[in-house]
Amino acid sequence: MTAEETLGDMLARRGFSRRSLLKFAIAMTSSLALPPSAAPAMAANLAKSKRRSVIWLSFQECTGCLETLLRSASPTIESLMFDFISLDYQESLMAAAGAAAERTLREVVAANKGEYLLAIDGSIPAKDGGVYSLTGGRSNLDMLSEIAADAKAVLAIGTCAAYGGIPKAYPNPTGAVGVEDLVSNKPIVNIPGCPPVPEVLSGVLVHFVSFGTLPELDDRKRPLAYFGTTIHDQCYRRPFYDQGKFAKSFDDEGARQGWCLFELGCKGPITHNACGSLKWNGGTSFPIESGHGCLGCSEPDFWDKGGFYTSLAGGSEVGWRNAGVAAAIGVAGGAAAALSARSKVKADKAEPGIEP
Amino acid sequence: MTLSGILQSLDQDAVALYGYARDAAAQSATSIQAIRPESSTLLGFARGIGLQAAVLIMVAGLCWRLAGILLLRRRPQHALSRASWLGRVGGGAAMIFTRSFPRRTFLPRIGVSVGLSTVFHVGFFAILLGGAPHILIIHQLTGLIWPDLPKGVVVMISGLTLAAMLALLARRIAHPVMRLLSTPDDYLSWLAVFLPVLTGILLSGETIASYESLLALHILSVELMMIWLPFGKLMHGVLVFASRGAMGFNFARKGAAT
Amino acid sequence: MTALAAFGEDGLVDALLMQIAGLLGRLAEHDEEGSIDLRGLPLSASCIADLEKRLGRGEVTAVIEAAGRSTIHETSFPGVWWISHADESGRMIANLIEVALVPMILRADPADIILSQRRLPGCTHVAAHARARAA
Amino acid sequence: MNAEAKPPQPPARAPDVAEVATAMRGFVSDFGPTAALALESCVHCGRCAEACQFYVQTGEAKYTPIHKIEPFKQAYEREVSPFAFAYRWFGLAPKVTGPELQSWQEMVYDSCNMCGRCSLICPMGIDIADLVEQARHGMFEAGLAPADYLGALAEKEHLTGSPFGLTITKFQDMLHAIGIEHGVVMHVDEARADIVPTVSSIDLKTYPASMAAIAKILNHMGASWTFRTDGFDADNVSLTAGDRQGQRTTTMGIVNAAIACGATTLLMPECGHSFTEMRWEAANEMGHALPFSVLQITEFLAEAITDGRIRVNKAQQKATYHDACQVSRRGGATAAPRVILKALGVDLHELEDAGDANWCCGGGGGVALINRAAPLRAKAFEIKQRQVEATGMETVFTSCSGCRQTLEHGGKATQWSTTVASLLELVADNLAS
Repeated sequence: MTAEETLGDMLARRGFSRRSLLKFAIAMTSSLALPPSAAPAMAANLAKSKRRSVIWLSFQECTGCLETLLRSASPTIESLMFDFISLDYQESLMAAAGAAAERTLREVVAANKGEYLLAIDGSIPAKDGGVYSLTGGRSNLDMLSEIAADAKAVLAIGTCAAYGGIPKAYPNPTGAVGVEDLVSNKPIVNIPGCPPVPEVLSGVLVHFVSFGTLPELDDRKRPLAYFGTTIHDQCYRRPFYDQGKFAKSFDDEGARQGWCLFELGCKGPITHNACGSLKWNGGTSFPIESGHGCLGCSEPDFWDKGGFYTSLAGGSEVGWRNAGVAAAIGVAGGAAAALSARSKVKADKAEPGIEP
Repeated sequence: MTLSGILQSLDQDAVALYGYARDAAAQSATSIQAIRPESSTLLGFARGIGLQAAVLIMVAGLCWRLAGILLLRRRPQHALSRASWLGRVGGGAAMIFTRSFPRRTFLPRIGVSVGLSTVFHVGFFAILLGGAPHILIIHQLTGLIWPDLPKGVVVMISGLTLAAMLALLARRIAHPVMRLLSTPDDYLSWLAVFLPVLTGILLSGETIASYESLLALHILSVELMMIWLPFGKLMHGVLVFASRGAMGFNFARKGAAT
Repeated sequence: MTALAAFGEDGLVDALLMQIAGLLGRLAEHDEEGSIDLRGLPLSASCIADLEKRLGRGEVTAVIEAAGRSTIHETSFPGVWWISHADESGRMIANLIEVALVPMILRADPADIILSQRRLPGCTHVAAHARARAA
Repeated sequence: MNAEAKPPQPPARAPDVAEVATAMRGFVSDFGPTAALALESCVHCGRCAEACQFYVQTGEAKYTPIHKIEPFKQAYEREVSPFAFAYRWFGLAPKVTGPELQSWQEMVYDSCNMCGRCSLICPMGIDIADLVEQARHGMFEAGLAPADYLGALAEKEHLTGSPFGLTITKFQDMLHAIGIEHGVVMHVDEARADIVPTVSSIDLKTYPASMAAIAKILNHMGASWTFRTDGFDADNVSLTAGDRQGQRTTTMGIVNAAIACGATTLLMPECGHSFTEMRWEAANEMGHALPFSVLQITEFLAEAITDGRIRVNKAQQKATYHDACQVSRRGGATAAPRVILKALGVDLHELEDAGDANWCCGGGGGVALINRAAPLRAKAFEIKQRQVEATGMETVFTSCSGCRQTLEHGGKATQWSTTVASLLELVADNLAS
């Protein structure tokens, strides 16, 4: 496969007809919520485009994001995507290791200077100079700034890379932060989720490879096509929410009837993601459909937003100790006011003998 | 820039504003038990430090005002009472409820005021005690739980309550007696109750803006009400029991009509 | 039967039929092709079944085996085609109504045509003999 | 009667700052949790206006009952309220000025009978009538009690113990004269007696027959009783003027007289405020419970008729009854007059809103003694006139000389044919021989 070969030639050489490429484009435009008429243009662009080099750096992560993207037991249309890009560096997948791997990384960066895509999973520990996560003796902090400098765009895959995720949960010992807190001069796409929905990455890559630009993003740099609405808005149990039919426990009559899980801590109303429509495991289901409330895993600091089973309606609990302190201050103030008032009242008893 | 756009940007501006406030609050709030850091959104602030601060200010204010009243020197009553001590306490307790239902002879002149304020008060508490999210909050604080009203009913009641409030405000502005008596506290207290009901309706509609912005605004407006409660007219929610009770107790001593 | 489907079930289907009619109009006057992505609309299964019943079946049915199976059938209204794509695991990945002379995906791709032109001479008897001699 | 006390001079000018300060301290002086609760609870709903005869008849917003204590509420907020420091620092409740206080004279005196109808309607349970009474303490100490008549009478009562400056001997002579005129044995200033009926100056001046009536009844009962001229004037004009010291002196005079003759029962005459003062306030001024029971005359008559100590004939007449606010609504003795009228066989046609929710005659609480308040009184009387005429009765009984005098004056002005009569005298006229 030579660098100049177009995707179209490569696919033809491997027996993929242009029809399957058009079918792939139709599927992706539907997933990206683009008008169907965009499919032919996407297919044409894909055919003409070069294979885009992608460097995948793993920092303070659990490899859950990588697994969910590559797990496809049965090859789905999205997995074609990995034929369109050349994943040149991924520590878990590549054969090379140690010094050889580092050399490969340097070579890829040099060869595709300014053109490669940088995909990152895992948060970046920024405390104490980033000493809490090193690869080959170099801190993730340094590697990120060095390699991000020549990247065309940065994909933060998973809530950890996007917003700091679980490592950033209180008390955040390593000072973990998301990519957007460190990289500012590069276009960034956040694909949050713990793990993220696989189709989202394919959609973003296809959009980038075929149109050369990132898809439209929301205020949190997330692709609007997938994060524009909340799980609550897509949820098939929504009518129960509107009728006030709530499951009170996980095995009561309401739960069995498939009523709304709002009272059991579902974070659907404040969580933006595509689980409700694209669903998981090849469209089988998504957390709410399996009877458990949404955890809000694609939102920043989802770990610190009160318990997963505390309903959204509840505020963070008021410390009774604090309330006691406040009450004491109040009573003291009131007593002082009353005493000063009583002294004033007593002073008026100028006339002898008149009882208060 | 649609309203939802504004609210969206409001959310972002608030993030910056909130940042400063949070840092300032963090430094000054050392004595108060470490409050878990909330996320940097307006909603996070509203449900976190905002709620904590509002509750503490309300509790402190309530205790201050009640102590300031109840600790004044009590005037001893030596006159022979027509009712026993128990009769007087009963008189006080009874009046707390009976005074909510004015005598028939007064109704021709105050029927409108009674009607509107009853619709408002019943509506307001029906929303507060019937709304599913509200019951959840109370459940989390106290463990009490009871069946809730369907959301549609609560929204309809909110509409009625809002209409009653607007009518009462119009009356307060138009009626010569009300205008003479009214102070800025009346209008601020009215607003402090109007906003929660209004934002509550918008929240239930979930169309004007994102759920988070509306929920944040709703909680913030409730916090404004909680903070203002002990210092203004809203205190009558607490004082009504003490004041009616005191009159009932004293009038029972005289066997006088209440 | 979700609440959404309870009301306006037929309203959605009628709206779609009118939209298809509009597309047919543009195809007839300006030779413009158009299509509707059914998955992008909040349609329940019964809604789609009703639409299928209304549109009926025409004379043409086609199956494409390319990265999974795609089935196409012409509705009882010539020019209105119903296309649904599935991937190798059989999961539906697209469901479209296309208003065109012939559905785009059925047409052979120009690049494939050039390849065919290059490959075809290879299967003549002359070429076969040449290969046999060379082996 | 301590003559050397400084008599309050009616001021020609607005009070100066010092006088305002004394006024406010006067108001604040008897402040307990109940009064504080009242001033903290008002929600400005305006309903008290709809119960007050002066607002209802004139439609003027300034007569709204709670508005009548506005300057004093400001004083409370500045000096005594829980957030007093805040009110002062942020200037939320400015100091009350002299002219402002003077302009409030009309609200605190002329247009308030302290009848308590507003306290009956207040949704927050604020006893506005009681607050006005306390406000009058402040006004009086600032020398702002209305000069004409009420002020003059209060001054005389302060000096001589009687609003009309009656000396004890003059009082004794009048009692004996009434006895002779009505052919009734009068017990005056006897050393020992169980029952001491007190006398109000209005009766003495305008309704002497009521003294004869009470004497006749007590003799009929064979009770041991005596008038006490050293314990004179139940009227207590000082109370309605706001002169706490004069009020206390007058009250102590009566109490001491009753104790002196070992009385077990003190009868308050046909009068509203005197009953309120003696029944509910005297014990507080003494600092301990009174050693005798205090009964309003109707309570006493009702009790005596019920247990047979008084035997009456049937009066065979139709009439209606006007309740005295301080006796019925405020005093809890609404039933007594009905018991008496029933015993007398009177065909009673109750007024609209009779009993606890009755409309005030408009003269109570010293307003009858303020000349410039006459137009206001006339307005209030219109309600009463309408109500009585609605019953179609020729006679309206009442058991308060204040009401009787006010209704008569009102009736005279409108050539009213209805006769206003005393319940006490009705009983006296119908005693069974």
